[in-house]
Amino acid sequence: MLSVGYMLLTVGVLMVLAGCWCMIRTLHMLKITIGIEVAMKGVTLFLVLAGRVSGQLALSQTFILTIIVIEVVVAVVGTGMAVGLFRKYGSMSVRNLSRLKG
Amino acid sequence: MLSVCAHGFILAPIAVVLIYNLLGRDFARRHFVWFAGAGTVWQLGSAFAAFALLWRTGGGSYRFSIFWDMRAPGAAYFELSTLKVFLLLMIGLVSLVSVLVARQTIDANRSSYANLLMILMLGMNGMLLVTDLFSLYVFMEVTGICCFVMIAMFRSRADLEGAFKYLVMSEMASIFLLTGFAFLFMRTGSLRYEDLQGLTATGGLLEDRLVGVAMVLLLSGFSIKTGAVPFHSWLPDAHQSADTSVSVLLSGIVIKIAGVYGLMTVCRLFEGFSSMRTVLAVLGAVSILAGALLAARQGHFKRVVAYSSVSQMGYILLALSTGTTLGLIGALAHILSHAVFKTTLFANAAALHEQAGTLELDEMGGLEERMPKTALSSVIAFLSLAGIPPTLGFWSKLLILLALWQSGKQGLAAFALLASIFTSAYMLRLQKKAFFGHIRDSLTDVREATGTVLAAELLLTALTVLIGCAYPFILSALGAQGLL
Amino acid sequence: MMLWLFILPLGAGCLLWLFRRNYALSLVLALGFSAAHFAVAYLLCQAGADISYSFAPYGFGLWFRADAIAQLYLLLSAGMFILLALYTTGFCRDKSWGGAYQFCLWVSLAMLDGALLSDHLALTLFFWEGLLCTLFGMLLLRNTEKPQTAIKALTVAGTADLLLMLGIALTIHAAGTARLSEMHHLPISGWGAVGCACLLAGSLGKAGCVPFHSWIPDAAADAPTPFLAAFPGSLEKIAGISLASRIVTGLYDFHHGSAASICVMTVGAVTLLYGVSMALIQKDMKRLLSWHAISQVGYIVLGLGSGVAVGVAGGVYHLLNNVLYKSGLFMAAGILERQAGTTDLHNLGGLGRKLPLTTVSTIIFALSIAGFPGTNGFTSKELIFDAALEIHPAFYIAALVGAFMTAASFLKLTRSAFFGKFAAPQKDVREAGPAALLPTVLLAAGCLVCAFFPVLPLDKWIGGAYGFEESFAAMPKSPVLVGLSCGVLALAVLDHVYGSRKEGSALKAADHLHYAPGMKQYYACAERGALDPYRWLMGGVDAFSRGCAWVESGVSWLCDTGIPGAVRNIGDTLSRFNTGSLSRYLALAVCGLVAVGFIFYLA
Amino acid sequence: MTLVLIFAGLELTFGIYAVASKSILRSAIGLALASAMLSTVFYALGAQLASVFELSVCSGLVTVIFISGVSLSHSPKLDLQGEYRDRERNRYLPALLIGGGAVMLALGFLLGGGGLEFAADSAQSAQEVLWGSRQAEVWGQIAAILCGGVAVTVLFREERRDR
Repeated sequence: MLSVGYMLLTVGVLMVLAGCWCMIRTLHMLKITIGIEVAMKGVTLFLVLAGRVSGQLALSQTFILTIIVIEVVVAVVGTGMAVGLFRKYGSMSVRNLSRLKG
Repeated sequence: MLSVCAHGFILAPIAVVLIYNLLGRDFARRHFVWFAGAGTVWQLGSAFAAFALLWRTGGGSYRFSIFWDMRAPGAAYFELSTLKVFLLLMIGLVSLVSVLVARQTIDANRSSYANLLMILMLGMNGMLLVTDLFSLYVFMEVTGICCFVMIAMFRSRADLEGAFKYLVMSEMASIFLLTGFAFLFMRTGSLRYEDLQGLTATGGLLEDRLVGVAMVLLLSGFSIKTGAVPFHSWLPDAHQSADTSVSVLLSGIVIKIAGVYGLMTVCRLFEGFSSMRTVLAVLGAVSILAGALLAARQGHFKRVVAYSSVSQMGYILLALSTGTTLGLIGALAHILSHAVFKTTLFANAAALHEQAGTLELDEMGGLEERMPKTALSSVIAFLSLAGIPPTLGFWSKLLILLALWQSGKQGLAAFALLASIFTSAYMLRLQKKAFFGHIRDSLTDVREATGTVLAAELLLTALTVLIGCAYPFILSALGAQGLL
Repeated sequence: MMLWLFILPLGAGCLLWLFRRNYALSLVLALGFSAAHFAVAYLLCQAGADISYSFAPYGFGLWFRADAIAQLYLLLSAGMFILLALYTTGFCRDKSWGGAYQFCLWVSLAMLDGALLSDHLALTLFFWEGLLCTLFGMLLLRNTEKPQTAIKALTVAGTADLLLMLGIALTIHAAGTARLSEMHHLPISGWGAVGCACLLAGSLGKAGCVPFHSWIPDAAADAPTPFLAAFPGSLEKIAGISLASRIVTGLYDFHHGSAASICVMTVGAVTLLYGVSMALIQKDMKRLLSWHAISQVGYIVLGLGSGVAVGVAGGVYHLLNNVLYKSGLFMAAGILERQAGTTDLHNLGGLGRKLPLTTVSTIIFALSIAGFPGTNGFTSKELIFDAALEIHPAFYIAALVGAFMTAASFLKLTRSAFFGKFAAPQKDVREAGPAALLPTVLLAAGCLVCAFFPVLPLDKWIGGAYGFEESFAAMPKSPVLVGLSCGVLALAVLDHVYGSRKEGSALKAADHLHYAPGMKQYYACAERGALDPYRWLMGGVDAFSRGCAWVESGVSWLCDTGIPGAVRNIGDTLSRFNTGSLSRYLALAVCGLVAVGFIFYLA
Repeated sequence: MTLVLIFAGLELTFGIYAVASKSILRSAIGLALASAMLSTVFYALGAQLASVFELSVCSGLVTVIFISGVSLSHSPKLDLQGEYRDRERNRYLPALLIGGGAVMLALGFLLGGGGLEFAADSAQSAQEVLWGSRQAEVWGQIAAILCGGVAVTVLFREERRDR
């Protein structure tokens, strides 16, 4: 029988996989940002799990608080850029981002 | 004295930001150079002072904390060491050049530039000063976000595109790093450097496997930040799209602090994992080659220079892969020379963009007779990049080659030497297309760069040559410290 | 005193070059200096049988030694040179290249003296190379814009000298010393054998032996006649044969019947037959004579190679005779060229009455070279026949065939040039001036002297120099051999009569041999140059240079196109891969992660 | 502990819904729900402070940001356009997730239950740690917030007419 910790680890890994998949495959820029957030959910799960496993839950909580703050800022910046690009192209598609290449 | 300098690294940027935003909007816009300049000059001066003080005490370290008691168990603290102060000095230098360039290139968003530059400096200072991997990550993220915003703030299509790509790639790096930290944390219960030192994977337990996975993730994450091949894709886009004053920062210092310093820390902490050095060697070699090959066929001045950064980061990774003190010194020396010549080239790009109105290589040509000083500084930067004595680049490459040779990686040393040919090739192409040959009709009324951009170019060129000439003394001083 | 042997020719060369415009003065200078040179040589020979002179300051040594052999050749060349100088001065009158030619000639004399006298192999080599340089210079003089002949000579003789150099190095290695006087009968085995072979090839090649002969006929067409008289006619042969005879008699342990001896004799026989067969069909006097110059070397080599005393004596005596009559023939050819304007036998005829002295001399030379009984050539040839028969009958038969062809071709030459009808443009041909005529006549007289008094040169000089006990002047001993020789000569006369009857003219007397089955193909082959080793060499050089050019172009293609193209293509591919698509960037990063993982766990 | 696993499973479900959904609005809501489930997991694991922040900030503020982003860009109806081809491009997502899960579970069984037993917690509370010994993070958060402020002013500003 698998331990709870390992099950949580599995859930986290699947979250990260789903988030990365979303970043790689999705064409919608806001959704790419959402993908980042989904992967970050998985990472925070890892951290709280690590806190429980190592017995340093308080420390891991401080980490999570900081990550949440950064997550918000990243979401803001990502959304801002996506909106800015929408204003330029009239579309959220990441396919428009091909001016810089080579 | 040292404590003033040390506290200043964290507090001074915040103070500048606070004071700057209290002032009137128009006043702030008009005088942004002075505030940003004051912050960078303070950084430069205090880094110098701290370097001198630390050097005199024999290269020890200085621990401090701000408002907190650092003697509490498990408390995080800040630490200064010679290596860190050297990198702080680099930050000050590159930021100063960026401000000098920005005075002429930036029109809109001046106050935002000043604010973000200060926060960026704070982020990079924090990355260097902290003694905890998680704090390192936090400040790295701050650095990253400042860069995204600085690239995106002009909101042209290219700006936003480059910034968005950088953001997503950088977040991927964050995910890798945080996962790696979490796995480490499971094993150790702490992420402080002193608790992590000496950690090795003994094999067997899942936690130990996770430590190995964590190593891979950390290496990959910091490699994305460094821009090593194959994690490099964001770098040329971001560099090309950003305003030149921001490109100076990105290429000159950000990729080195956020990426290379991170790798340096990881290497130092987990010396027991020898396969890490193999990874770095492979990444370095691939980066050198692929960066040079890609640089050789780009049509945009800044893109060539950006790919050249990829290639040069490869040299630094090779130096780190030796794991010796000489290798570390070689890496630091190359960080210095790369910072100097790459900022020179970007300052040239700023001058060209301002005077000739274009950075497409096909639209340039023969500008040497119109812009002799810019051309001269560009050629000297090229010599330094190609490793021709007595410029800075020669010495740092020499140190790297020596380090590789001494650590028994003769093949890699030969490879690095041969790859210099490619470096020369793409730089020669750049110089030829931009500055030599027949002048185009559309460019006949171009004039020499003026003001602070020219000043920055000349300052950096002088540094390249003067430090290059003074290098034997530097090496003998290092030898006297027993570091060589 | 030995130094004067160098100072005099060098000084004379300079002076003659300076006063090249003044004919009378240069005549006086040439005569005076050559006579003085002869006098010095004579005094040197009188001074002692074996004198040496060494000059070795600071470890750099010059060793000269005039032993009996060197004295013999020295006197021969010095004496010969008086006539050559006289003839040359006369010939070079009013020629634009005359001064430089004189200079080269006199320098060659100095070089020859050095080559004969040096007692150190390195020094020998130096003088030989100097001789090669002057040879090249002289051939180049008249043909500066068409230097093929000079280059051919340089290549062929240079190859011979290269072999000589190798031989010298190996000989020094085998002997442990470089002094000639300290080498006695080195064993022909191991490196010594290779050294001996190279040394012989070099020295015989200098004398014009096959396969180093091929420049001589070409030079006959291009070079001035005094050159032919001086070099293929006398000086080169003296140089080459003197060294070869030293090798055969003292330097190496060369005894008759050994493999080396057989090899050398084979080379001699081949040279003899090839030269004489080619000479037979020539229709130009100079070319014909030059082929004979080659074939006569064959006789000498046949004699020397036998390794028996009679053969060596015969060879050296034949050299002496050859110098006399072959130089004389070349001089006569020069007179014809100068007076009649051509040496092409088609355009000559009936000159006997116009040029009586020349004609008489030529007939003497021709009889001598053909070996008619009673001439000096007969004596030396009989000695060589004797030696050849002693080794193997095949060599004897080769020698007889050579004699037959020589006689046939000289019958053709003399009859078509001096007898018969006048050719059209020769109405007002007159006898040449004394500067040209005198040496010719003197040489003819020399031939007669040698014919009537063979004891003096053969026994006293040659026998004395080489230390032969028996007397060869009383030859021929075997009446059978003499009879055979005479029979061959008679056969040649008959053949000539038959040929000229058949073809209708003396000139075409040898044509029936030329177009005989078997011979025809052989000659066609030779005409195409298929038997010319120089062509082979050049073909090889050409192939080699084409190979080099191929390699070089490959390398330059690699540098100009291949590597940059590969770099550009790789760069383009990498660059095309970077489409600016964010998904691709991220996927690449994930692939990078996997790769890093692989490397991490594999390392 | 079963509760933890149930909520974790729900979190994963909502996370996958956020990724796979065709509508960006539903994606944002799915993210918010995943966040809320994560905060429940935190709570069940004893990380109350983190749980509160996760609930308020991530499922609240972040969702607000995304939804404002959606409204700033276009109406939700536009999401139905086939431009982004979500269904087609997400075709292999289930395969990836099932494969990844299977590998993880197989690894866990191979390693005998996987370890990762929970340890006894130290007595410190999160506040004590954060305010007592993690000064660097505090400075970092200050910097990040400053940065976010500047970003908001720069990026969300209406474009000037003259540019």
